[in-house]
Amino acid sequence: MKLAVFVSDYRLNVDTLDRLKAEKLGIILVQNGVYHATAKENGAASSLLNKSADFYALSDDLETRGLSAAVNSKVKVISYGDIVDLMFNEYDKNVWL
Amino acid sequence: MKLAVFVSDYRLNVDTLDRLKAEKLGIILVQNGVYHATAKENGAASSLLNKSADFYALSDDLETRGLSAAVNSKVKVISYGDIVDLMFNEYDKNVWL
Amino acid sequence: MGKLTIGCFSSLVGSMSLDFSVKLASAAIEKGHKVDFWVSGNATMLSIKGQRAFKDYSALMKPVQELMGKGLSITACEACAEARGYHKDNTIENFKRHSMDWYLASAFDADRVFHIGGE
Amino acid sequence: MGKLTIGCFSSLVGSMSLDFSVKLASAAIEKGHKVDFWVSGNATMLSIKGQRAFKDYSALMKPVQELMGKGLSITACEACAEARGYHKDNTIENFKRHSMDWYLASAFDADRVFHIGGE
Amino acid sequence: MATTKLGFIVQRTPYKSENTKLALTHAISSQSVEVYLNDGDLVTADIAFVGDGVLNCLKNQKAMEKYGLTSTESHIKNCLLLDLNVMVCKEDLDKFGLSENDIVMDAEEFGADMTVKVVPFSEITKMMEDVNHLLFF
Amino acid sequence: MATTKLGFIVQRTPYKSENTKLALTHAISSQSVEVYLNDGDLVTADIAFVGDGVLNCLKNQKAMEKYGLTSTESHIKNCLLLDLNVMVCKEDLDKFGLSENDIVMDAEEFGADMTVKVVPFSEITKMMEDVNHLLFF
Repeated sequence: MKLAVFVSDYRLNVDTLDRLKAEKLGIILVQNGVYHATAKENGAASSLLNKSADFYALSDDLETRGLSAAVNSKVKVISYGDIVDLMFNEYDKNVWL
Repeated sequence: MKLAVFVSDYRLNVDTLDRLKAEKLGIILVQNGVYHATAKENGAASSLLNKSADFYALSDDLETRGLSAAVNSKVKVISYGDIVDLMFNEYDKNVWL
Repeated sequence: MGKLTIGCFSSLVGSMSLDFSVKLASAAIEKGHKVDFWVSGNATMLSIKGQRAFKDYSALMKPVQELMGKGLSITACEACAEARGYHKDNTIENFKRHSMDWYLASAFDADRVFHIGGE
Repeated sequence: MGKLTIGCFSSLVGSMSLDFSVKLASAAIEKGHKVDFWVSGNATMLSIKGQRAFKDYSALMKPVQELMGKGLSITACEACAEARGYHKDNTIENFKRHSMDWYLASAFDADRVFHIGGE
Repeated sequence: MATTKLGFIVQRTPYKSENTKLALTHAISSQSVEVYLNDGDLVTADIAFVGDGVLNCLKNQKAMEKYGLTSTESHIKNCLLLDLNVMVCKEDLDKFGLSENDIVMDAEEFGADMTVKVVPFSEITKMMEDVNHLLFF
Repeated sequence: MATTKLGFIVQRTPYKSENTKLALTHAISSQSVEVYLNDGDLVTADIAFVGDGVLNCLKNQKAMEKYGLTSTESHIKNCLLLDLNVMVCKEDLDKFGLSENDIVMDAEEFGADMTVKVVPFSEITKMMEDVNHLLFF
């Protein structure tokens, strides 16, 4: 399964992500999920970024929140159009947490 | 300050409660907050119940969720009318987390 | 007897927060308190005429109208309502619409303010 | 080119989830994909006529109507809408209303289903 | 003649939003989807409760008595009545100290043959791999 | 002649729901509340950002450019322009590694005299004790 997981919040109230298994896993940070791409709490990056996955963050949502400057190097900044291409070309299923 | 704090969710996405200071603190569990009164995860009661406070849980919300049987002994089960009386007679400010 | 100002806000419609607020208002009125009820954000949905009662959905129009008959004063945030397509002509009768300062004015002489926010 | 079925659900109206869904639908249509859009729960607010555009609130009626002009098929859950007081006569023109099976039928021949739930 | 399989995953507690209810009512609507399809074409809906979602399955929910609202419990029974495949994650039940005695397991009183399946998470993973599309609630 | 003091506490990130925006627009409406009151009566609104809520205060929010929506940043500037007392919790800024350079501190371009106050949580506790009613967002 090639799975794209959309993370739309900073404080996740579900633990599903830790348990999902996929041959290929993409984590797409959108809405308040984009804080995972930038926030450093007590100096540490979000533990989400330790997962073995490809990481993306939506440019519009970073800019909306004033976060464009500090994106973690593991995370690729993408557009809405890029999300569409990822959905159709790179992954076969999408889930929204 | 005599403060009644309404906890309406099980997975709190704010840490405010740990930092609130009040001479008299009441924690009123409503909606999905009532799981704090009953759930035992890996055998342990909710850490919320370790706070130094008076605990209440709304009867209607326990019953709605099928939880009436297993309420922790620290927690007093109350009605909507009791909430009104607590608000007017026991506490001077209310907050909803 | 005192005055309770309840504000129910933001994104919890279709959730139980409005149900909770309405039941609490009812309990307070039963006990002889005066209740002002302010709905803002998505909670303004409470103000629209013609809500149909289904068992699968919270059906609050009737209980709210009954409480209005018992003296509940209830007001929707006008801008929040207009943004959602709720206009004066599709608002429940006697359901007031005001700008946000109404809520603060109600808080002025309230004995207790109960602001139900959250997400 | 493929078919994308988007479902936007539940309690995130007034949030950015509808904004997100509409922008994503737009990007998919730009790229030549067919898009079916299902709104359920509070997201059915998107279907009501006469939403006023304010800068302080997400104003999605106009972008949705533009996308409908470009071929977007959009449908509201009928029961979810009726429960909220959104009836046929106050629904945006060409905004469809069906029972929930419409969403599943749309998924039948979709290449991708993007279900935006959450809380 | 084709079948499209959908997997409904419920990961949150009931009654905060309409989330869980909409999951179950939409899954149930798979039973009437044929009106839109060609003869022989099907859409199936498997349902799995995971994480805090297993709390949806507790018995004796009084939502109707207290709030005039259909309970999640009765929606689950409807799913069984309509022969939907309903799974509950065993590890999560264990975590909450819950057993089959605490949760809805059947809808015998309505004549349903199907029962709820308490399964390890690995079974739910298999279902997620097997379906065409996933809907997380 | 009386004054009722309200404390607005913002504890969550912006743009998920209308939560933060409604906090600020309601606080701002304290400036027009006199139409409902007797001469000399007042309602005041103090605002404090705590926890994840401090992320509301970041500079350079492009909500208008990207989504056609007033940014939290500009709402905070409006608050300053209307002489509301705006506090941001220092410990929470520190936790996120943020300083006064990263957040909105003034609205000088609109001629506002007020500036944002970065204060320890204990100051916010004092405000909470001092006000008549608390509104948590």
